[in-house]
Amino acid sequence: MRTLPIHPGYQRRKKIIDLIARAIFLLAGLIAAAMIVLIFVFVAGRGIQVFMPGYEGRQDLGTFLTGMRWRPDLTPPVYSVLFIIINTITTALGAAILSFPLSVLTALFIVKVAPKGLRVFFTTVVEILAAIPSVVYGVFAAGSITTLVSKLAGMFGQSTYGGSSMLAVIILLAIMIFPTITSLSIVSIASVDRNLELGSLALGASRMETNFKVILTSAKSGIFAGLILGLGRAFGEATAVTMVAGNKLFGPTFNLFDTTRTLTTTMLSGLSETSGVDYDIRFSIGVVLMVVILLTNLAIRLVKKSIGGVTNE
Amino acid sequence: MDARMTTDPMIESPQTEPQASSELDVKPETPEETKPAKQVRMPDPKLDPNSPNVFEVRDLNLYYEKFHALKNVTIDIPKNHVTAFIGPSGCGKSTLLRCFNRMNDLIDGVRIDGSITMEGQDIHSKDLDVVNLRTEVGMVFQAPNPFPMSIFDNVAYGLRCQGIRDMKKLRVVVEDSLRKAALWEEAKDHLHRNALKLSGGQQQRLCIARAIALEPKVILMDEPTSALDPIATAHIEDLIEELKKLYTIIIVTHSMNQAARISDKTAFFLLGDLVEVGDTSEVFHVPRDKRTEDYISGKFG
Amino acid sequence: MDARMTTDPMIESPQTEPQASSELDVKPETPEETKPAKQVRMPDPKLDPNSPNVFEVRDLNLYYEKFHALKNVTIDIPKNHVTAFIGPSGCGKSTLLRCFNRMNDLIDGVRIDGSITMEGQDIHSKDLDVVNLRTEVGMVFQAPNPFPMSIFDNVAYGLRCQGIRDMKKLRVVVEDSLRKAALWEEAKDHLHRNALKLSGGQQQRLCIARAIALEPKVILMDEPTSALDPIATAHIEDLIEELKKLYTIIIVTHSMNQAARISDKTAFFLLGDLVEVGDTSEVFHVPRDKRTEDYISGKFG
Amino acid sequence: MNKRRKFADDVRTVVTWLSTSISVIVLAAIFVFVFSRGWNTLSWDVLMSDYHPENMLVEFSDGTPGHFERPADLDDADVFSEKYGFALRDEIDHRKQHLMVLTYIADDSPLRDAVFAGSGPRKGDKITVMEDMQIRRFDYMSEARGRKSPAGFMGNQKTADETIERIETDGSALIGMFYQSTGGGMRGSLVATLMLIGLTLVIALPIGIAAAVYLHELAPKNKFTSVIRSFIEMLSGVPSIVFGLMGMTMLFSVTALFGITTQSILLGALTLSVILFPVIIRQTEEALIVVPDGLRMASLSLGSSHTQMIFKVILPNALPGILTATLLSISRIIGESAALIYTMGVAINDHPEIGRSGTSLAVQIWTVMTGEQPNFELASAISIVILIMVLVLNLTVKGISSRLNRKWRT
Amino acid sequence: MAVRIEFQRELQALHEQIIRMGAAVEQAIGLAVEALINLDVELAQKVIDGDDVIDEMEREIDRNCVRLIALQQPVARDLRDVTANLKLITDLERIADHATDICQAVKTLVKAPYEFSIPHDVVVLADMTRRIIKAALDSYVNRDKQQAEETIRMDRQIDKLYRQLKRYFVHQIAIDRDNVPQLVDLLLIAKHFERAGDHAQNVAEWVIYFIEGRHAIYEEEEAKNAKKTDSHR
Amino acid sequence: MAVRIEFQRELQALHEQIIRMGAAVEQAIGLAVEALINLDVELAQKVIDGDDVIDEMEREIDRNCVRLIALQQPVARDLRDVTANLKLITDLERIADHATDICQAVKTLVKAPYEFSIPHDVVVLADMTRRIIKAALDSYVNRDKQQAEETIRMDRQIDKLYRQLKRYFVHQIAIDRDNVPQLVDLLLIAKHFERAGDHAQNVAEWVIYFIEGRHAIYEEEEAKNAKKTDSHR
Ligand SMILES: Nc1ncnc2c1ncn2[C@@H]1O[C@H](COP(=O)(O)OP(=O)(O)OP(=O)(O)O)[C@@H](O)[C@H]1O
Ligand SMILES: Nc1ncnc2c1ncn2[C@@H]1O[C@H](COP(=O)(O)OP(=O)(O)OP(=O)(O)O)[C@@H](O)[C@H]1O
Ligand SMILES: [Mg+2]
Ligand SMILES: [Mg+2]
Ligand SMILES: O=P([O-])([O-])[O-]
Repeated sequence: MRTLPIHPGYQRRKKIIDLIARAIFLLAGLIAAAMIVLIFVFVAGRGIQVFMPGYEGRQDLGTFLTGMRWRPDLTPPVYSVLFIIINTITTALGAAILSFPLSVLTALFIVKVAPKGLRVFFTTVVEILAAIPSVVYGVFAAGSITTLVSKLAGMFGQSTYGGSSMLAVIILLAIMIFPTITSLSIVSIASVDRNLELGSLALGASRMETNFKVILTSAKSGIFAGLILGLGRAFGEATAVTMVAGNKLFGPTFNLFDTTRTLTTTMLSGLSETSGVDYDIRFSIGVVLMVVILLTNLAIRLVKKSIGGVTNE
Repeated sequence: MDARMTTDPMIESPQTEPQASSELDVKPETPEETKPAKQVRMPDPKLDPNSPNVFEVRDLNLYYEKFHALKNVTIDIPKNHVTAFIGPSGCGKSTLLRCFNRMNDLIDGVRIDGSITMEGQDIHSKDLDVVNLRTEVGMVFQAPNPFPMSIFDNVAYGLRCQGIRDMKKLRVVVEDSLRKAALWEEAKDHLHRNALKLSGGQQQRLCIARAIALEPKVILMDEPTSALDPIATAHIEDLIEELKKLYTIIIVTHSMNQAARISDKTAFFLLGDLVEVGDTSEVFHVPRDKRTEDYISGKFG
Repeated sequence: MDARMTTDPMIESPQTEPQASSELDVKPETPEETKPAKQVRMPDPKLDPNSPNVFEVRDLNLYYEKFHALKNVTIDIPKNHVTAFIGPSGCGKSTLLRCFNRMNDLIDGVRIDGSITMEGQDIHSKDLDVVNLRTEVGMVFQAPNPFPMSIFDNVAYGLRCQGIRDMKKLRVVVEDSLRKAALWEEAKDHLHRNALKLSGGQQQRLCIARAIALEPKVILMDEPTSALDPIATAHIEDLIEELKKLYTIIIVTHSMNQAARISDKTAFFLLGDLVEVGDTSEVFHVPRDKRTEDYISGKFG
Repeated sequence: MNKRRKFADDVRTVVTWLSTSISVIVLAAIFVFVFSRGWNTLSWDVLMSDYHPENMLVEFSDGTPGHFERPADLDDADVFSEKYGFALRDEIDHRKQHLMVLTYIADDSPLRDAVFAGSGPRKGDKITVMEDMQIRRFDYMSEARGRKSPAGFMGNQKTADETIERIETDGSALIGMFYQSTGGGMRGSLVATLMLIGLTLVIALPIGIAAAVYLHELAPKNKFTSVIRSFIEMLSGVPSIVFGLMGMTMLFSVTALFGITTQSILLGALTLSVILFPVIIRQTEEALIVVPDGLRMASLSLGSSHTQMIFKVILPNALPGILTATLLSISRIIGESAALIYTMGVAINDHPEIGRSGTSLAVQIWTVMTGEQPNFELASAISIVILIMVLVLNLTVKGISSRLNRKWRT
Repeated sequence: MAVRIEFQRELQALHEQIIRMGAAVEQAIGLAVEALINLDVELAQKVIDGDDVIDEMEREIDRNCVRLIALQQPVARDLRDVTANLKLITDLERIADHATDICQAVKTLVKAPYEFSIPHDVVVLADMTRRIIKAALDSYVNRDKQQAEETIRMDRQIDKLYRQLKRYFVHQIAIDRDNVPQLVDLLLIAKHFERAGDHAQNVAEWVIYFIEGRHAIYEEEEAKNAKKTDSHR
Repeated sequence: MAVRIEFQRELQALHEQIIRMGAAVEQAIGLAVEALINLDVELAQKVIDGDDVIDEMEREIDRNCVRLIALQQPVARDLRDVTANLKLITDLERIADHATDICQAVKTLVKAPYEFSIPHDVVVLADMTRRIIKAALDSYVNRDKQQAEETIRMDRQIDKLYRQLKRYFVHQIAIDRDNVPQLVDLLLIAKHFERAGDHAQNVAEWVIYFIEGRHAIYEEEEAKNAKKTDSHR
């Protein structure tokens, strides 16, 4: 009945190829997904090792988590991270507080306010900022932010260790997470249904009223996603921060002009070691870092839910 | 009588001498009167604020950059009636609709000439505040577009933009608007639920309520039901029937059946031309123009 | 007669004793006949490969996870006729349509019971190759979706997937299919232009041509004109009228007018139930069910 | 609109203008800083030379003196040797050390014809002596003492003037010289970076793309898939320094299979591949999402198998997205530092090999910045290189994606 | 919640118009009967003058029906409703026409030079006609199938009576030469009543069509057959 | 490129059906005239039997019109087309009915015990009726407004002739006592022709409605007024 010259042999071949290809695709997916598990297994495994009995130079988990000193130079060395955690969180939050409003306003400006000619320019600025690698930020921070901070400290009658300070870290991180939050905000603001905007304008709202009342409200969830991503970057940033942190050896830092120490800078210090406690303890910090990031994400989600009121979901 | 389709090149120039424009004018010899500059800027003396028409469009031409989207359109929109715009895709229906609340201002490269007056006032004049115009001329869009806020906030939005903060007043207006939009019964227990949780038809009614809250004179609707299923569509159509007692409604629709069902007047457009306008029953029963006939009976050429 | 709407729980179980199922059956005592396991897997003896129906659906139930989307649907699809599925949004029209070429396989969590036979063969049986089924049952979607390739490649796509590479043969089939889809005249000079450059209506006809190229027995259409303007719609409707001479067509439509205009049989669904099925003129003139009546006349409840 | 509304509006507008200008200022500051510090340092030599200065002992095959004219364009500070046809200049380096730099060599100067005279396998190889070399000492045949004598810093001469005078007046022939190459270059890191890019892409792209295709086209919508999906998502939230830790433990044992016992470029590439999985998968998936669902349905309903659908319809349409993913990956590889510090080491290697440690450009910055004396000039110079590469890549991506948008709009 | 309120309202308005027209027609027939019995020329003239109003009513309803179809595009019951209306008003108008014709006849009857009396059976026929029209309209108002069937049966009584009357008049004309014009007019009047009854039957048939969606073929057929064999005998 | 081909085809089919029905009706009237002139009982019976076919045709066309409206939802010209058809077939059917009634009368006429001749004017009336029906149908087939108007004017001739005939019969009955039944039947036959002419006029009016979109009120009115003042005089 059919006139088409369809070969049954071809169809069998087609089927077999299909099966093989599917298997290969599945395998790739599995490999990619397995990585996170492997990271946990290997990093945590190595990190816990330090607290296990039988480990040479075994550390006490309680001291590690609650102490306020990091003195690998002492004998026996003292490793404790509570103050580091506190410093990490203060710097990251400080950066977020500085950066978040600016990012959102910038994003709004770029998408909705800027004259058409300037829009591309500003977008490119943000994209370039996002593309700059962190070491370059580090060089910049070590060379100029530190100078700025030490001058500022001078005005307040304070002194700094060559500008390396908590404030420098905060400013550096603020600059670094700015493009992250901004570009996500741009995406979510730009993807707000144009009909909503038209709807608002048609109700006699002015442009700016529309932007602040309707656009930002609608883009909320994307903007918060940007914040979470930015904070993640602030927590995880290592090389640049190391260049301006100053690596304080004890106690949480509350003075903006005092040096500080974050989880990542700690992990990057004392690189010459390749075995022993001093080496393995970095894995423990890695675990702590991941836990901190996880908890912060949860906290932000909670905050978002409570201040969000009406949500998009 | 209420729709002139012929191109009348005289309409823009003053047809009467300034001296004759009003019998109360006792000083025909004042220097202002004789200044030619003044004469050019004078409003058309024929415009009558008490006319039965809300809008009078005269020789409107609209260009998108080079593209001539509306050609010499002259049409009157009668008060408290439903006027439907029909025509094939791209004929300029939405474009004309957007002229009435100057939403075309938002599109770059739009050039307009000819005049549109709303109750006698030129809506393109410098004195007229666009934002105010838009509170007087509400608009409902093709896809329901409630703001991602609560139902209450959606309806109160326009009022709050006007600086009204008094909750008591807001509550009264919100209830009233929802009632008029036939949504009160369904929504009264969920006023603070997210508007996006409503069904498509309810969302569209919310959008109508939102426009009503500002007590507009006119409501523009651009294919308000094309995203809805037949039942939700029927609800909206019933609502329009109710609303026309209070408001003037202009509706663009792709569905000739819908235009037939709900409108009092129908205007048929083709490639930017207003081909025919008249009472809906006339247009659908004895259209005057062969092109209208062919279009509404679903055949072309 | 050709559509049973009542829920008949007996239909799946053999209604006649095996011994009585055929008069040619001379060995009623064979051991195979008495094995209960065999009886369960036996095809329904009533299925007739020479019946006037392409599809026979019996007591079909379909679940999306927990959601019961089709309830005991029993319907016959007659050969070389246009059968329309109508009903409010979410009633399961598209779901049933997708059953005919097993596109539901692509959706996770779908569970089906009951049987669908195509010319006597159960389309869910293990022997049946889904890929083959889909070449026999073409499908056209709501939004025109030509591949971003040339017009020619679009039409040749299905054939090439079957391993046909011979350009001469391909050219013949492409021309033939485009002719049948009433697109040849418009497209013959641009066969190697990108299909996305065509207008919406032309794209949809291209999609039909693409399906025709595989010489299907049935063409399924899921709201094929809902993205088109009235004129393009009218063209597609005319085309369907032509195609029904060659193919069996099942069409889902939101527009009752469209169902009325083009279909021979109409099936009305409500919340997963097949409420009524019958000749279109009957259904639209004297519907048997009150719910059908209310739905097609645009009122509910 | 009343006055109050208008005022509130204006305030809002000004605030957005201000906040945006801050970002421009910051970007400008970064560029001004990096370029002002690094631009003078950056030259072809810096790009192409080794980082570690190299000491060289050479001998000239024919060191007999001739007569040379002092070229007219020679600076006054340059001291010219009329017998041997070269010029020297006194300079002071950033460590305040005095050094003599070779600024000119005449074409037929004996210096042009030198062979390696140190110990080792290179002994006897021809060496091209070039300008800009730091001369530590000359060996010459002393007429006074009748034997090979040194002149320069290892003799008693402190300046170029003295040195040239010494060999011209005292010497009968030039025997050889001892000099140091300039160093402070980035060639090794550049090569290592290129190797890293190549290796990483070879590993990460196929797996990433295939995984994306699996997730988006084939995976059933069930618990298992959503777990896989969220695992991959979580991967993108892990800081790169933690990937470094993972590289050190887990992937180290993988490279050990190839007989590699130290940190290595291969280890870095493996680690980066893992870092890039989520990037590539997301980018590819984004490209897949853009492909309208209708095309898939249409393809299947025309009797194609899933594989045919993927290769004939989906992937061709996703190609620009995949290209984007590649370019973004390269940019990320160039910029990555923390993870590589752990897995490739921080020691700058002028002769990188896959199985050995080395630094990428970014890590080299880190190395020179965290040394005893942070070398801002070199760090800035490398930063300029990195910035240029990254900018070119990102702007290309931008171009591609805007082209892509246009394609789907028409 | 009912939808398409506007359409329902318009349909309702249409029904009311038809009921008004029905009432006018019923009244016209009633008045014609009265004019006949009392030989009241003035009343007869009133009916004749009123016919224009009924004609205008028909055209108005016609227009409305077509407008409703064009604008509201009804289907199923609603469409049957409108089309049945469209058809049955033709019959109503025709009944009014017959009333007019009767009144015209009355006007000439009155001019008769001789005294004469209206035969009782004519009065009975007139009354039956009035009743059948009322029954038809009632069945329409109440959408009552039984009543409509009843109406159709009533018409057979009328036909029978008319045939009797015709025979009577033929006989009478033959013997009463003086009154021939009057008798002929009376015969024609009877004929008009009979036709009016026929139209009432048609109305009832349309009512059944509206309710059932099918033409009341059986009843009609039956009636026809009965007529065919009986009439003019 | 024409669209809605299917609808155009169905509309075409509908027209053909109506033309066939028109032809049947025309033939029925023609045969009735012949049967009358020749007093041919067999022919008369044939017409009577054929009436069922015409009735069925009407119902069939009715169904098709309603189906077309329900399924194709025509507007403007197309809708006027369908509704005009819906209405005018009522008149066609009625003409056929009158033909049947004439034939019934012929059957009784034949049974007359006495010799008698058909008055020439009756034959003229019959012929005029046949012609007006033909004219009405032609105006329908050709969608010709002028012809339709001509048809309407023709009906006034028929009415006039009928009134003359009636006066003649009244006179004749008074003097020719033996032939009263026959004369009464002939009078009724004339009446039937007159009515048939009326219906033909209605058909023409529907044709005008279809072409113009308005009821041909003026002509109708004019005709009515003329009738009102003249008839039964
Ligand atoms: N922003 C714009 N820039 C350029 N041309 C435009 C723009 N908006 C509309 N047009 C053109 O103007 C013409 C009229 O557009 P409009 O949207 O008014 O049509 P429409 O009648 O509403 O069609 P539809 O039924 O598809 O909505 C179209 O040809 C369209 O291509
Ligand atoms: N993939 C799915 N998963 C879960 N539920 C689904 C899925 N697809 C459809 N449904 C549900 O099944 C029901 C029937 O869907 P279906 O798409 O068949 O409706 P429909 O009649 O075609 O409606 P429409 O006119 O809106 O296309 C709906 O209630 C829908 O929510
Ligand atoms: Mg539009
Ligand atoms: Mg569907
Ligand atoms: O009114 P009729 O002509 O049908 O008796």
